[in-house]
Amino acid sequence: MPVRSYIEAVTLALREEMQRDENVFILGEDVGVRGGVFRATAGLFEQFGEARVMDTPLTESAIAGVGIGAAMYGTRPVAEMQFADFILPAVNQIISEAAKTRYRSNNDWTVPLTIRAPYGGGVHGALYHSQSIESIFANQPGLKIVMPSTPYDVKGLLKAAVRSNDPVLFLEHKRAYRLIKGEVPDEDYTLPIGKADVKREGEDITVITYGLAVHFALQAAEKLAEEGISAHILDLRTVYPLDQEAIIEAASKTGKVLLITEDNKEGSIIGEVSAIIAEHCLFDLDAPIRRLAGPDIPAMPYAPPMEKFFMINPEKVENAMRDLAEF
Amino acid sequence: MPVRSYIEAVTLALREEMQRDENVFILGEDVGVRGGVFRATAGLFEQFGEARVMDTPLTESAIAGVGIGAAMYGTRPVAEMQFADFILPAVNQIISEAAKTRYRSNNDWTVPLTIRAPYGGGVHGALYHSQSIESIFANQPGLKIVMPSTPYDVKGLLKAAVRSNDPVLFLEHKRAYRLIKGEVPDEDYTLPIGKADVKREGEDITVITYGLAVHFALQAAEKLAEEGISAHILDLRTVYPLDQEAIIEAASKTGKVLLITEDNKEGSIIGEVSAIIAEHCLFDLDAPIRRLAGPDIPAMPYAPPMEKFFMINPEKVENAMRDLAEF
Amino acid sequence: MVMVENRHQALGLSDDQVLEMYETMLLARKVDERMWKLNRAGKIPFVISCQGQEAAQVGAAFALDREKDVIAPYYRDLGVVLSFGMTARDLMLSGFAKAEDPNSGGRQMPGHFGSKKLRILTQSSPVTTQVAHAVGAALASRMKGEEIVTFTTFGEGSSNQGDFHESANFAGVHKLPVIFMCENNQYAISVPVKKQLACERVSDRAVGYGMQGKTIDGNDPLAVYEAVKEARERALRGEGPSLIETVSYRLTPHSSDDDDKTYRTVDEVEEAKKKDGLFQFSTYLQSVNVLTEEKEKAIHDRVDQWVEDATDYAEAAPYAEPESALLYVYEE
Amino acid sequence: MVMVENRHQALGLSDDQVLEMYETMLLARKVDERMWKLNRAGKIPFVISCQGQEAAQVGAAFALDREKDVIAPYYRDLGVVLSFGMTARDLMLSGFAKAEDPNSGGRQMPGHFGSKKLRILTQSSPVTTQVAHAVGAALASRMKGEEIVTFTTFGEGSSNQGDFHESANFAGVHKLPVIFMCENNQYAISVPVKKQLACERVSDRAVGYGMQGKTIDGNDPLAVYEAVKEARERALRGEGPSLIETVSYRLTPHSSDDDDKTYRTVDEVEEAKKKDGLFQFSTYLQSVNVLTEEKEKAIHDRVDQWVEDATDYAEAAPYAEPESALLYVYEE
Ligand SMILES: Cc1ncc(C[n+]2csc(CCOP(=O)(O)OP(=O)(O)O)c2C)c(N)n1
Ligand SMILES: Cc1ncc(C[n+]2csc(CCOP(=O)(O)OP(=O)(O)O)c2C)c(N)n1
Ligand SMILES: [Mg+2]
Ligand SMILES: [Mg+2]
Repeated sequence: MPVRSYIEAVTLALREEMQRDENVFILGEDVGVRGGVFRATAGLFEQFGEARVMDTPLTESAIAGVGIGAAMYGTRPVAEMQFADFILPAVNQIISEAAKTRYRSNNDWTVPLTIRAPYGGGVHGALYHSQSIESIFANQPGLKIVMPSTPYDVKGLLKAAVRSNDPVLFLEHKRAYRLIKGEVPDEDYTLPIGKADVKREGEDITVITYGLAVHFALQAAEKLAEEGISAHILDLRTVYPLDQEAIIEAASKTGKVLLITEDNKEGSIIGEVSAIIAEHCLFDLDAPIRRLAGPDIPAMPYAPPMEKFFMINPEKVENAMRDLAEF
Repeated sequence: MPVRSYIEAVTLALREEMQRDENVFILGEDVGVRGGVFRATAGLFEQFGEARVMDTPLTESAIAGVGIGAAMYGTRPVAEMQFADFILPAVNQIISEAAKTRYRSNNDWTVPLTIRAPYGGGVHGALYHSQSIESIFANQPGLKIVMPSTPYDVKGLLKAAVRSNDPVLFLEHKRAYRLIKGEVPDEDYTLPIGKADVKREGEDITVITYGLAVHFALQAAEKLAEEGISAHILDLRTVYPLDQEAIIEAASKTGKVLLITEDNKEGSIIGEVSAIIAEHCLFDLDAPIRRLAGPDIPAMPYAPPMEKFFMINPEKVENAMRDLAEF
Repeated sequence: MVMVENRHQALGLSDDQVLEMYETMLLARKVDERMWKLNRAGKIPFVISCQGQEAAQVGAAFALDREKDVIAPYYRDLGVVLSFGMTARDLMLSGFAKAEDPNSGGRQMPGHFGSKKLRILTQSSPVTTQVAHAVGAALASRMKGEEIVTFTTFGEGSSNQGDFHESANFAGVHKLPVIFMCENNQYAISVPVKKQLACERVSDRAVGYGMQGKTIDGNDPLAVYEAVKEARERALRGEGPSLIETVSYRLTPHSSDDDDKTYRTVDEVEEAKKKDGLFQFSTYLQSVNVLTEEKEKAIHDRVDQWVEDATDYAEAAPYAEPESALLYVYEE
Repeated sequence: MVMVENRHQALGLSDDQVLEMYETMLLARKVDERMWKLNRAGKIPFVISCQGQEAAQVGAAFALDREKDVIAPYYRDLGVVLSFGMTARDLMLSGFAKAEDPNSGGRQMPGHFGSKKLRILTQSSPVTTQVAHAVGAALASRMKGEEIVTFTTFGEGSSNQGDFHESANFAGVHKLPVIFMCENNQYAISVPVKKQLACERVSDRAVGYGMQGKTIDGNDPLAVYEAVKEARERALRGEGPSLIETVSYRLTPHSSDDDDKTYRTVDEVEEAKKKDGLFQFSTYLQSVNVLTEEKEKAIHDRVDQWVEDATDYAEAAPYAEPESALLYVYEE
């Protein structure tokens, strides 16, 4: 199976879906000739032309809103927000409109719109090019939020998002773009949105996380295995709505749970994960539900020492896992 | 002590702060001659004139953004969002700007801005005049979110918000406006933002909630007292950042915790409350942490039977409390 | 009798067509009036009105292809949606929030129109979001090679929202077949137009989007018809979007929750009523001998009957089941 | 030697003032050039440039009261902030993200200006939010009865954002003392102006806000000076805001992360360089005998020395402590 980077999986999924369905088109800032500032749409303008790979004016609310209108009309737009931090002008269109269209029209109108956005830190992006923004949207029924960790999952989930008849926020970790590589088949496949995935089976502690931190946890698990600690790792993949069953199963399995996010701690989606566990399998627990997250400061500063201080990294994850195992 | 309605407490607090400090002014849609669509600013235009009670164009992002600029310049604007549901076009200004100004300028610039907005359902407001919107903002360090339940708290906390040197989102339950009355002294007083408040001492179960549901819980507690069940009720008052100490103390006290919100369940702020408890006092618990919340549908429909189905009410609260006590 | 120029024939409108326009305007007015009565009688919780804007709404709608074009109207557009096939019954079902309401099954407040069958995009409450949707639908229709236009409306206060600007610019850059119609009724709730906009005419904004802008008397359905028809033809010729402002007056309070006496005088409202497009159109149709006394009576009777039937039907219709509130969050 | 009209005296600018303007433009250019070198050498992670816009920036800033007026600049405005008292050292400290950076203590990327002392409102990355802040500051200053104006800038792509529209309209309605300057450099990253806007000139948008709009050659600091000065006087006379568009060209890639060869030709850039405002201004100053060869050399030497010192100082300066990242979320 070919090995591809995370961002190559994005491009491949988009290309395949555009080939498969002429109703799929891309809109966003610099997605055309430039191929996107991260080059996620590289080559698509050349292959599919300007009408289907459309540079828009610098207006996020219109990108979302025009996408919604086009989706209502029967196309399948894939909108790119240049950085997840810049999705905020589009919040009204996403929450008031995309998320509520099916419901408010009593199932008459639908919005098959995918909104892609690179999120996450560790790239010298400072306060406004590093944020995790999922929790802003993770309380909006009607919307789905997908945050894949591996190139394989990226391809399968992005293709599923494009085919979904409901709006999907597809968040890609920008540091994973070139850092994370993995096997991605050439074949057409989709993965189910809404399902978490066990990335490693283990017996002693359970780690539940998503995005780049999945890799940190997997690395740490390898090391801890040498120390005789066996870690079970659940990758949420879809962070809204959450896969409650998988969460309960994973937590119950070991009774010791560590939740990890790169987001600020208070109000992040792992709070909801914890609440699900505390509601459904509290008596299976042998330790308090631990959380490893960014500090409660407005995203990460630019200066490298402060950025490093903020970011989750393999060492922090390893220490937290060992700590929990030793509880 | 004079008895006042919840909305009278809002108006009183605004009037007193405007008298006290000429840098306080009000801006928003229909806040002037009309005195606000709920009449929260009634009489202020007449008393303080157009320059300090300013009708703005119909533009929420500018209301927040102009408020931020004016606050940076040294005034203390109180911006009104006509309905909390319509704050969404202003999310970028609130999250990217107001919340991050102090931090990004390394403590050089500050935004002493209060944004008031009526939220909540049960008023035939349907999908877009009933929403709880706190969770959208409850992950943004730099911002504070206050949601008072009683007229007394309204006055003290709104005055504290106006005097705060950090931006405060002040959310008023619109059904409480005329429904809830209580003693409100004429004297000048403030209450501390960031502190939860025990609204009832009890021994058997702990209810942690905020806003209108506090009253439902208090009513239910009276009834349950007759059945010999003693309920401890903590009113969060500030939902971001949360008062962790008070939460841990209240949860530990009885070991049986019910969390209540009118918001959709998944991703609401009570998830974070649960996570704090599961992290800090899991072994003090004698029951799973229960949550009573709205269903995960996009706010409440207009038709009365469906609206009623959605809303938290005294009966639902009473049943949930009894259930937990019997666990 | 004074000879009056026959303006509608010059525009290519038959006598039957203008009578249909008149009937539609009257129906909108009477449905609206009934809603107020029902509200004051405590039977429905909320009304938001078309009164004073029917002429612009029906004039515009009749200039569109009502079998093919897509519309994204706003909450006052009773006249537009009735022209596009919504019935009095549909509207009353929405007013009473009953299960059979085709707009939302009783989930949304009245005035939140939507029907896939009738090509009416579903609406929300936050103003001006629909303007972007209209642009999106226009983009998609052009991609699919369809010969249609998309038509959207909004108030003058709403023309200040960022979404208007971004959407109009988007449509201008891509020369999309979309018509933006601003129904300027002089107020945004209590705020008069001079506190909303500093420009003289909302249509002054068109040049900033490289599109044509026009300000039209919103009490004159034929003038609005002409402007929208021309805009539609330009759009189909690939000449891009247009911005049309129709100027009239909001004859009712903002909604059933409003008390307009707190911010405007009764005199001002009475003055505006003299220019009411509905009566002006009736006068015109009489003056060109299209509307006779008998015809006027027949139309009124018919419309009254529809309103009566619609009210009875809707009042008696069932609500959706409470638990049905759980349906249709996602595809099922 | 050809006689050239002395334009700056006609505008009331002394020889010393225009020399100071030239020196400031040159300093902006040279700080910027050094930042690119440092970036290419791997010493700083990011640069975003003023190159090609210094003339407009410095021309505008010198037309303001640099002791009293408030500014809300955008990320390219090295020329503006240097005119307002920011030093090369301050900027280098920001480039190296060091603790002493007065803009943010190393918390923000370079180009995110801010200083309370210098009346520079703190900036973020999402474009156009500062335009609303400028309007708010203008409102507050008028409330306090202060005789100042607020000045804000943004790119032509950013003039499409909703916040531009809402803020300009707000200022127009309330006739606030604020100047909006759009630095049209022909591109928003890779997207050329004709795919961003359908209007001919960004200043065409002014009429929609009831304000004066002007398009000025952004390579001519004196023309920009004149326009901003006039706008300032009008603002102080209570005649409201103005929209000034300065047209020039972005001479560098969008930022150090960009590769502009993917979307524009080297020829196009070379052609634009011929009109570079910095060299044009130097030529003008020579032609009116204000800038002699010795003076030019002295200025260059001085500027080079500043850049050198600034770089050395900033490179050697310490970072903030890692844990200091926890400070200043709320008042402490
Ligand atoms: C984003 C948003 N803000 C506020 C409101 C509340 N609101 C409803 S209608 C209205 C006034 C609209 O005025 P205009 O656009 O002139 O339309 P009109 O009602 O006069 O037809 C306001 C402020 C809303 N619906 N949406
Ligand atoms: C809201 C938002 N969306 C996207 C971006 C990413 N971005 C940074 S600069 C830029 C282009 C700006 O173009 P223009 O306004 O013309 O200014 P210029 O850079 O050309 O001076 C973009 C898209 C951003 N910073 N903010
Ligand atoms: Mg209006
Ligand atoms: Mg530009």
